[in-house]
Amino acid sequence: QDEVKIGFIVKKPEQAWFINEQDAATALGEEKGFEVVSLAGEDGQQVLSAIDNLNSQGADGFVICPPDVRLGPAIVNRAEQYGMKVVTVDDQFLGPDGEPIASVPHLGMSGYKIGRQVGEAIAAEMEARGWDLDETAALRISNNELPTAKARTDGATDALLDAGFVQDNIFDAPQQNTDTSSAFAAASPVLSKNGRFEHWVIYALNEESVLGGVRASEQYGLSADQVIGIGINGSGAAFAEFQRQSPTGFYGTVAVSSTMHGRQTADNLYTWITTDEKPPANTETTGTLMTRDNWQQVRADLGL
Amino acid sequence: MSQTTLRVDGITVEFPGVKALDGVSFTARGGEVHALMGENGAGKSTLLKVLSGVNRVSDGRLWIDDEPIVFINAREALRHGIAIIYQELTLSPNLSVAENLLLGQLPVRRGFLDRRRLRERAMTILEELGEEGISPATKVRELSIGQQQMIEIGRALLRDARIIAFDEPTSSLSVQEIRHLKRIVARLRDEGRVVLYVTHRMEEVFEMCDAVTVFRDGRHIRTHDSLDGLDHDTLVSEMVGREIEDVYGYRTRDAGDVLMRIDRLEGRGVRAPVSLEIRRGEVLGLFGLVGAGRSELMRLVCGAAQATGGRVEFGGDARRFGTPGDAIRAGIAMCPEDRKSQGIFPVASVSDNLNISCRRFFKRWGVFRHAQRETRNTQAYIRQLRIKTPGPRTPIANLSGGNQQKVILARWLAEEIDLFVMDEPTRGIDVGARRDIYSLLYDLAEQGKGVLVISSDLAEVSSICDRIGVMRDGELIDIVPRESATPERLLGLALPA
Amino acid sequence: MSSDKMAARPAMTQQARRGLPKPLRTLLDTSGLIAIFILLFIGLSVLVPDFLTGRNIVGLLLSVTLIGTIATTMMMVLALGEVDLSVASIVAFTGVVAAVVTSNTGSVLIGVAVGIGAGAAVGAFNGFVVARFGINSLIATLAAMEFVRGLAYITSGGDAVMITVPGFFDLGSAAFLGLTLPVWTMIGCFVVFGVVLNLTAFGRNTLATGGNAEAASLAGVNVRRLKITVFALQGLVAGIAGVLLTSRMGLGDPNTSLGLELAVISACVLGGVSLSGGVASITGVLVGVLIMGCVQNAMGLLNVPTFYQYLVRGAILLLAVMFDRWKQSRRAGGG
Amino acid sequence: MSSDKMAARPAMTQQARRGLPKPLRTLLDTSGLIAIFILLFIGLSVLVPDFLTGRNIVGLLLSVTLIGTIATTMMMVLALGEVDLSVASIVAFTGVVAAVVTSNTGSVLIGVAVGIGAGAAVGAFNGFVVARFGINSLIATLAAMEFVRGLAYITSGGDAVMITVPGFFDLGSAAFLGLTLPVWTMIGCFVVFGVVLNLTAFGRNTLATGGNAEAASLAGVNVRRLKITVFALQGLVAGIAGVLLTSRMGLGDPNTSLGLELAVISACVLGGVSLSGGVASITGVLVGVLIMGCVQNAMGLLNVPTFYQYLVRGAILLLAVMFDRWKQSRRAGGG
Ligand SMILES: Nc1ncnc2c1ncn2[C@@H]1O[C@H](COP(=O)(O)OP(=O)(O)OP(=O)(O)O)[C@@H](O)[C@H]1O
Ligand SMILES: Nc1ncnc2c1ncn2[C@@H]1O[C@H](COP(=O)(O)OP(=O)(O)OP(=O)(O)O)[C@@H](O)[C@H]1O
Ligand SMILES: [Mg+2]
Ligand SMILES: [Mg+2]
Repeated sequence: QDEVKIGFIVKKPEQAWFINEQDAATALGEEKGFEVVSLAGEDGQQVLSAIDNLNSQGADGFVICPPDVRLGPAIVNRAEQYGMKVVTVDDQFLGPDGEPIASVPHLGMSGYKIGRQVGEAIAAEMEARGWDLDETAALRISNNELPTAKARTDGATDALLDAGFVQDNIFDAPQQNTDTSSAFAAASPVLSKNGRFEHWVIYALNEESVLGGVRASEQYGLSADQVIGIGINGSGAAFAEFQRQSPTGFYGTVAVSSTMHGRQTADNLYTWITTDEKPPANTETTGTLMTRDNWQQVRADLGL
Repeated sequence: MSQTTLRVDGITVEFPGVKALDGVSFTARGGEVHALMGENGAGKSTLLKVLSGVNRVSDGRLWIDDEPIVFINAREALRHGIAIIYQELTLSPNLSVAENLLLGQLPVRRGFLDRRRLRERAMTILEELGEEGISPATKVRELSIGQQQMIEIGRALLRDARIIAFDEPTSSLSVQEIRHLKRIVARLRDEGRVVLYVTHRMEEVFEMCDAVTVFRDGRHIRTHDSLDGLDHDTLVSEMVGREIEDVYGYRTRDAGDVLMRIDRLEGRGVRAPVSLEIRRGEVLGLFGLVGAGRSELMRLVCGAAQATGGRVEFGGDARRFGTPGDAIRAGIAMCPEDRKSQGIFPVASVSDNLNISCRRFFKRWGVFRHAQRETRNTQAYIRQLRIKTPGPRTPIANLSGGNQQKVILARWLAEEIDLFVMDEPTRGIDVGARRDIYSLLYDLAEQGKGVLVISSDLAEVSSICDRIGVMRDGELIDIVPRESATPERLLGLALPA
Repeated sequence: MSSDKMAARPAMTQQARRGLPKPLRTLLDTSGLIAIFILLFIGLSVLVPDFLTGRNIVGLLLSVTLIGTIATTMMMVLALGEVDLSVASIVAFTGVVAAVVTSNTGSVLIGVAVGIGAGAAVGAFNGFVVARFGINSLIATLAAMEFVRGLAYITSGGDAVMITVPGFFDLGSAAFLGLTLPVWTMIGCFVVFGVVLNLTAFGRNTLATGGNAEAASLAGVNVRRLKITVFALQGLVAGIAGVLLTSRMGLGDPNTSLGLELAVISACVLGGVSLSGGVASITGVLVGVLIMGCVQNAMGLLNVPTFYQYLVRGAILLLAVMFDRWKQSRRAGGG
Repeated sequence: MSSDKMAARPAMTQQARRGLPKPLRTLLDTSGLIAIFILLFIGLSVLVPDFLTGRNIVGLLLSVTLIGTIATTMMMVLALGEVDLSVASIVAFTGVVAAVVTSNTGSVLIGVAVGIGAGAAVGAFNGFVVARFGINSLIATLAAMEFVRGLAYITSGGDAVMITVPGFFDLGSAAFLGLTLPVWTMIGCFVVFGVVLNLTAFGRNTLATGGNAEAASLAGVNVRRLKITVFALQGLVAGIAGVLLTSRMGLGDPNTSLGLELAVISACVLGGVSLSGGVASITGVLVGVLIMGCVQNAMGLLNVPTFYQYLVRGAILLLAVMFDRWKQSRRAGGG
């Protein structure tokens, strides 16, 4: 076989995160001389079609961020059938027993752990600002339909509780989508109902949702120093916020290098295909807290 | 108003598979009512639609006052002062009467709708139409078809057109409204406008019209510039190309035992309880003015509406039908009056339209429909009723109005049932075909079935029925036997006391 | 048809109605939907703590601005007998365009104008395709929905676009009498399109065309121009909504408002607008929007678990329409 | 109407057509859409490497099974003049139910039966609401879409449900003549509903009701029962599709198939099914499904960037419908 061809299948092809991953992989491919086919797999059906499609093109393997981690067995099955190698990125496959499938190399950050990082960052900032925990409430913009979202918000909640946050002061705002306006709509009633709190912390599965919550808090007259919102990702939404003239309630975000994820997994897979050297079973990455003060630096470091 | 002349010059209109008009030429002058006559599908409506820019011509042109024109759309035609009252209703059901009357020329003041003027103009025209009873604010869908037809006419009058054409306006009107219409037509003529008038009713031609043009198969047969010396039979034979002596051709029969007995039936639209009997072998007529409640009564009988009191005995047993389907399976079928909204499936083929109900008799293995038998059935009726269609698979919407009516009628004639309820069956049907239909009805009666005909055509009910029930204002006033059913007597009973 | 069937028992319903107090009876008789809304509103005010507070009501209004604003023109489109699925994409696209143009030119005015103009252009194109080629509007706007969403992604590069000009944010937060510009815009749209629908020839022609396009055309209404105008208005208003959303949120997000079109259409249909055209009422639409907003807001206040929110939304929608139907047939029967 | 307008220039089009080779001319004349598909297919086979390979075609077929299977009954629903937005939720719900029941009882048969039964029940309920209360099907099924999606989340606890019984997977992968059960099911549905639509009274009555419901009722069609049956069939088939999807994926995912309803409806409309009812063709739907599947597949093979895929999908949809319209009017004109 002359040229190596790999697929890069992601669950949300429109999101900046995944675009970065695919772009980074493609760039690496150009450097190293292999071809990367970027595909979308927004649900199980599409993933299997994407794999069929790759097979038609004669690909040797693929990197995947599955729309559902439990699709693992079906995907592995299909890949084996075609003799393709699989590595996962961001979300790790679960087997029928509910345990990660160890035979598939994985690289990613655990949603729960990154959530904890958010919670810890919030706790640190609360302490720095010297807030009274009894007068502080948490706005948890949740999306329980999405397991990753749940893992992230659960992580943040646990970290906050560990830091002594009052359980009863945590309020759920379930959003219907993962964008700003649905978070705004979800946050409004919670804020209006709990006017008695002096301070608010806001967290969610991504930056857009936290931003929605922050916008809602502004609507209810909360000023920037009364709110700590911390997102996850390190995308345009955060940069936009950091560039505003005066600080807002959007304090920071835990940035993760999507570029690194894309490059690294593609490289791992390529090495596996060409040298038959299997990548490590599980590589965990972590995020970096990005705030108004250091965002440009962090952005450059992570190659976002 | 100065007198306008309309010259139709070599107009040809083609549709897939049909030449609807083939080089038609004639002249209609202002100050005369010019009748257009011809069999169903002869091309009368097509000609009017050429006038209004709906149908495009493949050859020929129109001359109005020696100015050559061919219209490209309805707006253009309206601007040139042409107003048409179409054969099928063209109203917007959820708008008010006033808005429908002035649609296309709603009065505007400073950018806003001028409601006062809208109302005033509507009231004026309603008065002129003799429909003072209708409030301008009523939604059109709440009106009976006859009333809707009058609104349609009113809209055309409001255009103040040089040329005004009526396409079978009287087919859904009753005596009273026809009287108003005649007055209106006479006035238009006296004002010097060109009035074109399409009808299948001979008596109207002789009573109202000054000239007549006859079409057959899309070709111009003859224009009589004056009706002097023209007799009924000549006109008919020019139209249908054969001799027809007595259109009604009444045949006597003996009535059998009672088929259906209606006992003190009450419901919406029927104000006083109605009792009525119909026997096997009998042709029973129901006459009345528009809105007299004849259709409503029959809807109660046939399961299309639910009665609030009384009972129906059919074939000896008390029956109550939840849906028309139940009634049909029990042996009663009703052919509805409003072919556009209750009759046809516009996008379906002639064959599907015809076989919708009777196909349950020709099934294969109990499940599949029997396509050959359906086609055979369709072809049989196409021949028998002289339905003018390119074939059984043509969409029914492509047929002329009268031919659509024949298909709907055939749907019920093909049924194997005991009681036929026909609501205005010959609406829009030409003389020749009418004769065929009447003779079919007699055939059915002779086979021992019951036939109930609702009709607003006075000549028709008094000539073909054995007995005639007269309804007025939701009440059955009287049942008159054929011998004493003179038009005057029937009309006297039907008109408000 | 079903009204015929209900028509049979006027006596009974008239009796049943006597039991109710007079004002309630009148209300029930004049408009089913408004009655549902008022009862719902009273019910929520009594049962849900914090529902009837000034700031909650302001929040509620703000949360329905997007749906509410667009519902006014969707009403026109539906009245015309057409439908527009591309509104959500237009919102995303115009927001992104406004953000990009503002950032590049540094002028809020140009950014806003170009954004709104882009919306109107998409709308006019939809109208043109529907009117000129006689293409079913569902499929035409479905195509536009895909295409325009793609444009939004391409314009933004897939990532939310940041806005650097501070003046842009003021648009979304400028307040007057305690209500912000987006809320006033929504109110303005309801007034304008209420007037357009009921008090202008344009509005009546729209209804006539929806009721019977052939009839309208034969009566001399310029159906083609009418359709293009209505779709262009829809695009314009969606564009305004998109730009305001961007300024409220502070970023142009190409992923925003997925599924908005169905929410808008269902608010309209809930408000008694007929999908087959020819029937529309601005109060109906207002009430439809408010019912949906109140239910969503109350569920938030009551902390209803997400999964059960689906059940509640579905059930409310169904019950409201069923009650309205029942009212209508009762009125038809009783009258 | 627009066909009337085109009717005026038969001579011109007849001339234009003479330029084309005979077989192509005939093809264009008999069916615009099939012609589009064949041209598209040939084009893709020539231009896209790996397109016309056995394994790609099998993959393509597999990728359209979900849309294709459900499109057959959606065609019936649309023919009836109604619409069903709840199919995607039914797919998710029945999949979850089948997974839960199979896991709990250990019996694949029971799981599958309960899953499919649940689908049919939802469908029948939709039909009942639409037929009995005369509620607009768009709003009724929109409510069902929310409600049933909620049920799917509640049944599964929000997380995908794993299946522990290995026999369940065989359903989705059992192969015959190189095609798996889901593909055969789709083929079966096309055959069955093609026959139902064209060769049974039931099918013709469905079309008639869609064309004019009142006339159909007066002609003795039991419209209410018909509607309930058609909706129940839709639910049943969506249930089958959902269960097969679950078995292929190995898990019942409550989040699956979001937006499927619009894809199915647009495949039908692309295939010439009228949204206003009364017009439907099974070959049209087949071709509609295949066009959408081929375009998507080719874009994957060509590695078209995601954002541009939106543009291509939108453009293809619009062009196909426009071409079809143009064909129709030309045919009407050409005689
Ligand atoms: N849109 C159309 N498409 C195809 N054929 C048509 C169309 N309209 C009319 N025709 C055909 O043109 C011919 C003339 O029809 P037209 O409606 O002018 O008849 P008519 O004289 O008005 O008959 P009737 O007395 O029944 O109303 C008929 O054969 C009809 O089938
Ligand atoms: N859809 C409707 N809504 C309100 N009133 C109606 C409706 N249909 C009929 N009516 C009224 O019911 C009464 C009976 O009408 P019906 O159509 O039965 O009369 P008819 O004797 O059959 O007259 P026609 O000659 O019009 O057929 C009339 O007063 C009519 O105005
Ligand atoms: Mg005619
Ligand atoms: Mg009648």
